[in-house]
Amino acid sequence: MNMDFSQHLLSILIWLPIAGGVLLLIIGDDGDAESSRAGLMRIVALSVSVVTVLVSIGLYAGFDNAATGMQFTEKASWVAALNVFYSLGVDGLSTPLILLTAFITPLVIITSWDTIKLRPAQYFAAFLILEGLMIGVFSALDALLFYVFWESMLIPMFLIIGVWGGKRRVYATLKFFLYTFLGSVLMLVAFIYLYGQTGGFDLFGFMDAPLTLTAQKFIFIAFLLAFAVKVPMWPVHTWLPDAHVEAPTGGSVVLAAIMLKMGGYGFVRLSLPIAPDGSEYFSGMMIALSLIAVVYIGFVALMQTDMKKLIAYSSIAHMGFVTLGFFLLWSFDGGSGAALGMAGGMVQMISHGLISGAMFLCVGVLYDRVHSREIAAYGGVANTMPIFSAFMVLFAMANAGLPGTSGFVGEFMVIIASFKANFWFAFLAASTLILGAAYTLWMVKRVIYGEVANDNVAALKDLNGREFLVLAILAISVLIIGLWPAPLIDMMNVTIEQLIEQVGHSKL
Amino acid sequence: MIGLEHYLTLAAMLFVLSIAGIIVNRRNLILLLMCIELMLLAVNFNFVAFSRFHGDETGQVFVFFILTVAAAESAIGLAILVVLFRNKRSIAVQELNTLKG
Amino acid sequence: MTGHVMNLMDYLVAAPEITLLGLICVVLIADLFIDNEHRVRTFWISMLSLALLLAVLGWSAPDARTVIFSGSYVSDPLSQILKVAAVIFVAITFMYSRDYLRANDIHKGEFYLLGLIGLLGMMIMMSANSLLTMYLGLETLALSQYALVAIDRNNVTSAEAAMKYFILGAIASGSLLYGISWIYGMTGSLQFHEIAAAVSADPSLNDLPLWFGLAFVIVGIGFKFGAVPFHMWLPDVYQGARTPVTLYIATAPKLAALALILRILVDGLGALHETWAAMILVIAVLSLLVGNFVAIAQTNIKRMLGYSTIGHVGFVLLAIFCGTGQGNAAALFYMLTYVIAAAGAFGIVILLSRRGYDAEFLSDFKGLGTRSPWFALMMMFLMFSMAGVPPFVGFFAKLNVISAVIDSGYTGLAVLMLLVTVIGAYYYLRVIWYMYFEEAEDQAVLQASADTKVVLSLNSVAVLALGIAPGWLLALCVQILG
Amino acid sequence: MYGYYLTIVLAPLAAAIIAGLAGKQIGRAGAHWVTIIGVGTSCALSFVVLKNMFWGGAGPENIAVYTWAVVDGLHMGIGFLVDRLTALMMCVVTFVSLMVHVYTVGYMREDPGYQRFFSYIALFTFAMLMLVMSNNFLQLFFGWEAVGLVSYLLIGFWFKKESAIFANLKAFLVNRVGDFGFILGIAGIVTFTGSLDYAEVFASAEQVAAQNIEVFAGTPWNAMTVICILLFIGAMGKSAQAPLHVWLPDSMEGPTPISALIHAATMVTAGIFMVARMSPLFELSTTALAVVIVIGSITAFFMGLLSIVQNDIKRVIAYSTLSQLGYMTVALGASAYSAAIFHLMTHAFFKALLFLAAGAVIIALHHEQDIRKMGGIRKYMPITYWTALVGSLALIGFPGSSGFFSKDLLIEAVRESHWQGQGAVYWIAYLSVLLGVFVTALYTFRLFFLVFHGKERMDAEARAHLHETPPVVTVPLILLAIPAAIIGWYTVGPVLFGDYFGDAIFVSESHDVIGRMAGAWHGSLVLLTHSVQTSVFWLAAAGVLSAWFLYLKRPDIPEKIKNRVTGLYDLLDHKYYFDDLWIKGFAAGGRSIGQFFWKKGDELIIDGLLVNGTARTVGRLAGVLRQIQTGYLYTYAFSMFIGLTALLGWLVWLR
Repeated sequence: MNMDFSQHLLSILIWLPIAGGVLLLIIGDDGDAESSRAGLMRIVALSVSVVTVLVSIGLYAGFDNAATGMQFTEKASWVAALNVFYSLGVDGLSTPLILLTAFITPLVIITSWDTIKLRPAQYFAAFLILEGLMIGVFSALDALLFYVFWESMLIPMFLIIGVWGGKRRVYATLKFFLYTFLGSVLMLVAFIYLYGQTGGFDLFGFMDAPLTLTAQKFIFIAFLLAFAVKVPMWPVHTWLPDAHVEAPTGGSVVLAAIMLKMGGYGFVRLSLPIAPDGSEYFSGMMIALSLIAVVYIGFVALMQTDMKKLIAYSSIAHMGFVTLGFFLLWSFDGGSGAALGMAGGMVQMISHGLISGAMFLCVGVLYDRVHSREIAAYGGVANTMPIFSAFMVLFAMANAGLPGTSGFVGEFMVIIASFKANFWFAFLAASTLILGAAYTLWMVKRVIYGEVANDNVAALKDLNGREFLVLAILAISVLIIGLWPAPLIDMMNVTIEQLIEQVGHSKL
Repeated sequence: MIGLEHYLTLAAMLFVLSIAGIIVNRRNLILLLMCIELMLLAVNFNFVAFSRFHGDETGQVFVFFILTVAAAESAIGLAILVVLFRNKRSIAVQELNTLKG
Repeated sequence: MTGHVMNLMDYLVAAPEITLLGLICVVLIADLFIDNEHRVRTFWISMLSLALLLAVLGWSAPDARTVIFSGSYVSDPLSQILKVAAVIFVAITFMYSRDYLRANDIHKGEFYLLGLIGLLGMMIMMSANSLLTMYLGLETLALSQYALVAIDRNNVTSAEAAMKYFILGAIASGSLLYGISWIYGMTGSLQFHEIAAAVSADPSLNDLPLWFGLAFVIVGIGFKFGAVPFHMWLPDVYQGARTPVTLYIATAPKLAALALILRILVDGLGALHETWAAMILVIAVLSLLVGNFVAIAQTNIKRMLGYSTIGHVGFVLLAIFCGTGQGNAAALFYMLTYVIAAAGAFGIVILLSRRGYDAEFLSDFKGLGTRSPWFALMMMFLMFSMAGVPPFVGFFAKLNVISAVIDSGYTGLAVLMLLVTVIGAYYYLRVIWYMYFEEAEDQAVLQASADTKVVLSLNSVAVLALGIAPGWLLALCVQILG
Repeated sequence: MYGYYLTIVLAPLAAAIIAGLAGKQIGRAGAHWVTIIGVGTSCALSFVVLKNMFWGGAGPENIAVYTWAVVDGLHMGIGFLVDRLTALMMCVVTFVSLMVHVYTVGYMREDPGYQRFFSYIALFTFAMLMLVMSNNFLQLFFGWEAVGLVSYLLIGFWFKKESAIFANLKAFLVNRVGDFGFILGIAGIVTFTGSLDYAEVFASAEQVAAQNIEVFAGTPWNAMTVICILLFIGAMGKSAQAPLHVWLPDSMEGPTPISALIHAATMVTAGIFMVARMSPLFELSTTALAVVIVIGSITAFFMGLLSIVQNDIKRVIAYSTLSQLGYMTVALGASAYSAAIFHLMTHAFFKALLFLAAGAVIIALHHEQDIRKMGGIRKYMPITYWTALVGSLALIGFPGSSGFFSKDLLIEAVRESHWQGQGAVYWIAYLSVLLGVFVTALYTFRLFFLVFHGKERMDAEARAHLHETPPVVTVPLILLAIPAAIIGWYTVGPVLFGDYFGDAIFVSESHDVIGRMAGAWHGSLVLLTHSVQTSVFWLAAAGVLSAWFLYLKRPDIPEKIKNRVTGLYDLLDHKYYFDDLWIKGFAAGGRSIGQFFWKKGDELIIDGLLVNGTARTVGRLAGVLRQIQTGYLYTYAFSMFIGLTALLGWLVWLR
C-alpha cells in the first residue's frame, strides 16, 4: 500500500462499490436467475463487497483513536461556482458506522444469494450503489456533498422496496420516499441559508459560523425534520413499519442496520455542533420524544402480529435510546454523564445495526421457507429448526438487552446517564427492560416454542450453509461487542469529548 | 380639440370590446378572428396616436408591420379553421372541448 | 453606434439568421422535388442545414455585446448560448420525430420547414434589441407553431388544439402589442437600452401609465411561458398536438421565451423591477402550485408533462423575480437543463408510440423496466432529474434558484418551493412506479433506429453527467448573466 | 489464586460450550462427562479456596480481570472479589451443581435434549459463579441476568409443553420487573458514587447516605434509601419475594434437577446474597431494612400457608422454598446477614435434597406429580425415603439437623432485633417467622406422609413398575443428605459467631443482633439441649403432629375443613389471586394499552389523519383544480382576462 492509496481510502470505499454496481447494471442479467450469467453477477457483487470490507479494515487499522479532528481527509473542488468541495474525512463518530456499512453489505448479498429470482444483477447493483452512497454520507465533510449522498441514497432503496418488495410495496416505497424527501428538503434550505452566511458549504465553516438563537432554532428544526424522519422518532415513524414489512429481507436489513443510523449520525454531526444553542433549546422536547418512542412504541410493538412489523417497531424503540443519549447533553447541571450518554447512543446505533439486521435475517429465513411473516403462521419452529432457533433466541435476547450481548451496552450507559440527569428519565428508559423482553420473547414463544403448529412448520428445513454463516458472523460480533465493547468505545471517546467541548461553547 | 387621450380612450374601448367579444361569444369561431383583428386595430390606434404625439415615425412603421403580420395571422387562422371544420363539421366554440381537465 | 447608415459588418454579425433564412429557402425548394417515399431526404437536408448553421454560429460567435441594424439587433453571449442550444434542440426534435412521422404517414416536408422557420423566429427573439424585432420574431415563431400543431390534417384533436392555441396566442400577442404601444408611448422608443435610458433619465416616467403597459406586456410573456393564469392553452396543446410537435413546442421555444423575458423586463424595464417583480411573483407562485397539483391528477403523460412544465416555469420565473444576476443565471441554467430533460422525456414518449397507436397514457409505461430496461433506465434518470433528486442535474437547477431566492431574503418562499417540489416528486415517481413496479400489459418492445437510440441515450445520460459535473455550465451561466 | 478463580469460572463455561456446540459429536456420555468434569473441577477448586480462607487464613482478594469499557471517567471492568462470603457461596453453588449434574445423568436418561440440558446447567453454574464472584455491579448484573436467561431456557426446556413455555416467559418477565428496579439502583449508585466497583462504592457509602434525591419534586428522600430499595426490588424478583414471587411455582414446569439447582438452592438465593453483599449500603438505611423485613415476613408466612393446599409434589416444595426465602429475607432485614447466609447454605442442601428426592419419586412413578396419587412409597424406595426424611426434618428445623441451627438462630436474631423498636414492623416480622415454623412443619410432613406413608393410591400399573432408582440418582441424594443432616452442627459456631465473614459483611454497631446473641452462645451442644425449651421446637412438633393426625389418622378431616372454610380455601387455592393480578391485570392491561396506541395512535391519528390525510387532501385539491380547465375557449380567454385585470388592479392599489 503506497501513500497514495491510504490518502484516497475513503474515495475508494465510496466509489468501489458504486463502480461495481454500475458494472453489474451495464452487464445486466438474462432474466434467468439460474443461468451461469446470473451466477457470475453474484460472484462479482460478493467479491466487490468483500474487497470493500478489506479496504475498510485498512481504514480501521489506520484510524488513530487518540487523534482529534478528522482523519483520512480528502479535498478537491467540485462546483466552483457554488464553492462546493468534494471533501471527505472521518472521525470517531463516522468510522464505526462506515465499518458497520461495509460489514453488513456482504452479509446482505450472501443472504440474497439465491432467494432473489427477479433480476438479481440489478438487485445486487442497487445494494452496492447504496453501500457506496451510505459510506459517502458518513464521510462527507461538505454539506452539499453530504446532501447529495443523502438524497441519492433514496433512489436505490426506493427501487429495492418497489421492485423486490411485498404486496403493498408501492404504497410503502412511495411513503418511504416522500416522507424522507419531505424531511430532507428543509435541511437543504438550512444548508443554503448557512451557505449565505459562510459563503461555502464546508461543515466546519458552518460549525464556526456565529448564529443568532432564532437562526439556530430554525436550523435545528430544519435538521430535525430530516433526521427525525430517518431515525425515525415518534411521531414521524410511521413510514418505517410499512417500509420494513414490504421490503425484501436485504432491504429491511440495510434499512434497519444502516439507514436509520444516518438520522442519529446527522444529529451528532450537524445539529449539535452547528446549532448548539438551538439544540439546547429543544433538548427537553427531544428527550420527551425519545422517551415516548421507548415507551409508546414498546407497547405498540407488543401487539404486532407481523414479525417484521414487530421488529420494525422495536427498532424505533431502540433508536429512542440513541436520541435520548445524545440530547441528555444539557441535563447534567455540573455533573458528568454527557459523554456517557453520547457514547451510549453511538454504541446503541452500532449494536442495533447488528441485532436488528440479524432479527430481520431470521425472519427472512422463515419467510423464504413459508412465505408468511405472520406470527400466527408459525409455532414450534424449534422442533424442526433447532439451530435456527438457537440463533433466533440469541438475537431475541440481544434485542431484549441481555448483558453479554451488544444490545445491553448502549442501553446500560444511556440508562445510567439518564439517571444522572433525572430519575424519571431513567425510570421510563429502563421500562425497556420489561417491554423489550415482553414483545421480543412473546414473539419467540409463539414462533419458536410449542408443538409443531402446522404442516408448513413440520416441513421446515434447518439453516443452509449460507444462512448459517451469516447468522454465525452476526452472532459472534454481537457477543464480542457485548463482552468487550472497549475497542469500539475507545474509537469514539476522543471525538465525543471533543464534540461535547465544542457544543459546550455557546454561539451567542 | 381632440387630444391624445381621446385616441387612447378609443383604443382602450376597442381593446376591451374585443376581449369582451372573445369571452362572450360562444357560437362562431369566425367572430373570434374578427375580435382579434379589432384588438390589433386598437393597438394600431395607439401606435399612430403616440407616434404623432412624439413626432416620431417608428410607431407608424410598427403599424405597418402589425398590419402585415395580422394578414398572415388571419390566413393561418382561417386555414386552421378549415382543417377543424373538415374534421368536425362545425365551428361552434362550445363544441371545442374534447381537450380538458 | 454607426447611426442609420448600415454597413456590411452588420450583416456578418447577423450571419446566423441570414444563413438560416437562405437554408430555409433551400429546404423549401428541395422538398418540392422529393416524393413521399424519399421524404427522409428532407430530414437529412434539414439536419445538414442545422449543422451548417451551428458552424456559422461558431464562426460568428461574438466576443462582446455588439448592437447593429441601428440598435434593433443585438448579438451577445446570451443570444449566442441560447441560439446554439435552440439549434441543437431543434435538431434533436427532428431526430426523434423522423421515425414517428414516417410510421404515422404524416412525414411531410412542412414539419421540418416550419420547424426551421420557427427556429428563425426564436433566433430573432434571442437577438432582439427592440420591441419591434422581438414582436416579429415572436410572431414568426408563433405562426409556425400554430401551423405545426395542425400539421396532421385528419386529426380532430390536433385541429382543436391548434385552434385554441391560435386564438389564445393571438389574444396574447394582441395584449403584448397593446402593452408595447404604451411603453412606446411613454418612453418614445422601442429599443431596450433607449427605453432603459429614458426611464433612468426621467424617474417620473416610472409611474402608472408605464406600469399599465407593463401589465399587458407581462400577460404576453406569461402566455409564452405558459404561466398561470395564462397557461390554459398549454396542457391542451401538449396533449392535442402529435407528439413530435409537442416535443418541438416543449423544448426550444422555452429558450426563446427566456430571451423574451430577459430582454424586455431585465434589459428594457430593469428600472421597474419592484413593479414587475411583484407581478411575476404572483404568476410564478400560482404556476408552481397549479402546475404541480394538477399534474398529480393526470393520466395522460403528455398532459402531465405539460402541467409539470408549468410547475418548472414557476421556478424559472421565481429566479427572474429575484432580479439579481445570480437569479438570472439560475434561470438560464434551469431552463437549459429543464429543456434537456423535457427533450429526453418526450423523445421516449415518441418511441413508446407505434404505428396507428399514440402511446400517451401513463399506463403505457407499465412494465417498461422489463420490456426495454435501457429506455426505462433513461426515463428514470429524466424523471428523477425533473423531480430534482440528486445526483441529477435537476437538483442543481433547483438548488441555484432556491439559493438565489434565499439570498434575496425570501426564505419562506424557498420553503414553499421545496414543499411543492416534494408534492411534484409524486407524479414523477409514479412514472417510475409504472415502469418498474407494475406488470407489463403488452410485451411490445421499444423500437428505435440506432442513431435515435444513441442520441436519446446521450440526451438522457446528460442529465446525470451534468448532475455530477455541473460546474462548467453553471460557471458559464454566471459569466453570461451573473 | 488468580489462576484458580479463572479456572473455577471458565471450566463450567468451557464445558457448556463444548456440550452445547459439539453435543452431537461427543454424544450423550461425552456431554455429561465433560460437564461433570468441568463443574467438578471448579467445585474442587472452590473447596480449596474455602480451605485457604477458613483454615489457611487467606484474606479477601480483589482482582481485576479486564476492562470492559471506560467512558466519561467511569471505569467498567470485569473482576473477582473473593472473600469468605464468596467462597462459601462458591462451594454451595458448585457442590449442589455437581450433585445435580450427576443426578441428571439418571433423571434425563430418556430425554432427547440430553446434551442441551447439560450444556445449560453447566452454563448456569458459570453464570452463578460470575454473579457471586463479581467485584463490581456491572458483572453482578451480568451474572444476575445470565442466570435468569438460563433459568428461562431451562424452565422452557420441554418447549413443546404449553405450560412450560408460558412459565418461562412469565418467569423472565417477572424477573425483568425486578431487574428494572435493580438497574435503576445501579444507575443510582453510579450517579452518587461515580463508580461501579464494590470497594469504591462501599468506601463512599457514608457520603451517599448524607445526600438526598428528589424523586418527586419537593420531597427529598435519602439517596441511600432510594438506592437500597431499588436494589432490593431486584432481589425481590430473583428471590421471589411477594409480590414478585408468582414465577417460582410455575417454574416447576422445568425438569426437577432444575428445580433443585436453580429454583431452590442457588439462583433464587442470589437476591439474598446480593443484599448481604450490599450490607454496607443497607446498614445505612433503616427504612430500606424495614421494607426488606416486612416483605420477607409476608413472604415467609403467607407463602407457607399456600404450600398446605398444593397437591403437586413439586409445587408444595416450591412454596416451601418461597417461605424459606422469606425467612432469609427477614434475617437480612434484621441485619442478621450471616444468619441469612447460613440459612441459605443449609437450605441449599436440604431443599436440593428434597427436590431430588421428589424427582426420584416422580421418575419412579413415571412423571406422576400429584401427591393424591401416591402414598406408601416408603417400602418401595427406602433410600429415597430416608433421605427425604432427613430433608424434611432439616426443613422443619428438627433439633440437630442443619435446618435447626440455621432457622432457630435466625428466629432468635429477629427476636433480638429490637433496634427496630417494638413497633409493627418488629412484631410482623417476629410473629410471622414464629408461626411460620408451625406452618412449615405442617406442610412438610403433610407431603411426607402423603407420599411415603398411608395407603397406596397410585394405579396398579404404576405400582408394578415402582422400584428404587439407580445409583446415579440415589448417590447424590445420600451425598446431599449428609450435609443436610450435620453441616449445621459443625459450622454454626464459626459461621455465625466466629466472625467467619469478617469484613465481607458489614453490620453497624446498633444493628449487631448476632453480636449480641454471641454473648449467649455456648456451642452447638448447649443450643441443642436447650432446644426443647424453645417455642420453636413445640411449634414444629405441633405441626408434625397435626400433619400426622390430619393426613394419616383422619384423612377425612381436611375435606371437612375445606368445605367449612371455603372462602379461605379459595383464597389459598387461588394463591391470593396474585396470578390474576399479574396476568389479568398488568399483562392484559399492557396489551390493551399497546392495542390502543397502535390502532388509535399510530394507525388512526398519525397515519390515517396526518400522513395519508395529507395525501388525500392533495389528491382532492388536484381533482378540484383540474375542473378549472373546462376545455372551453372562452374560459381560457376569461382566465387570461382575469389575470390581466388582477395585475392592473394590483397596480392601481400599488399606486
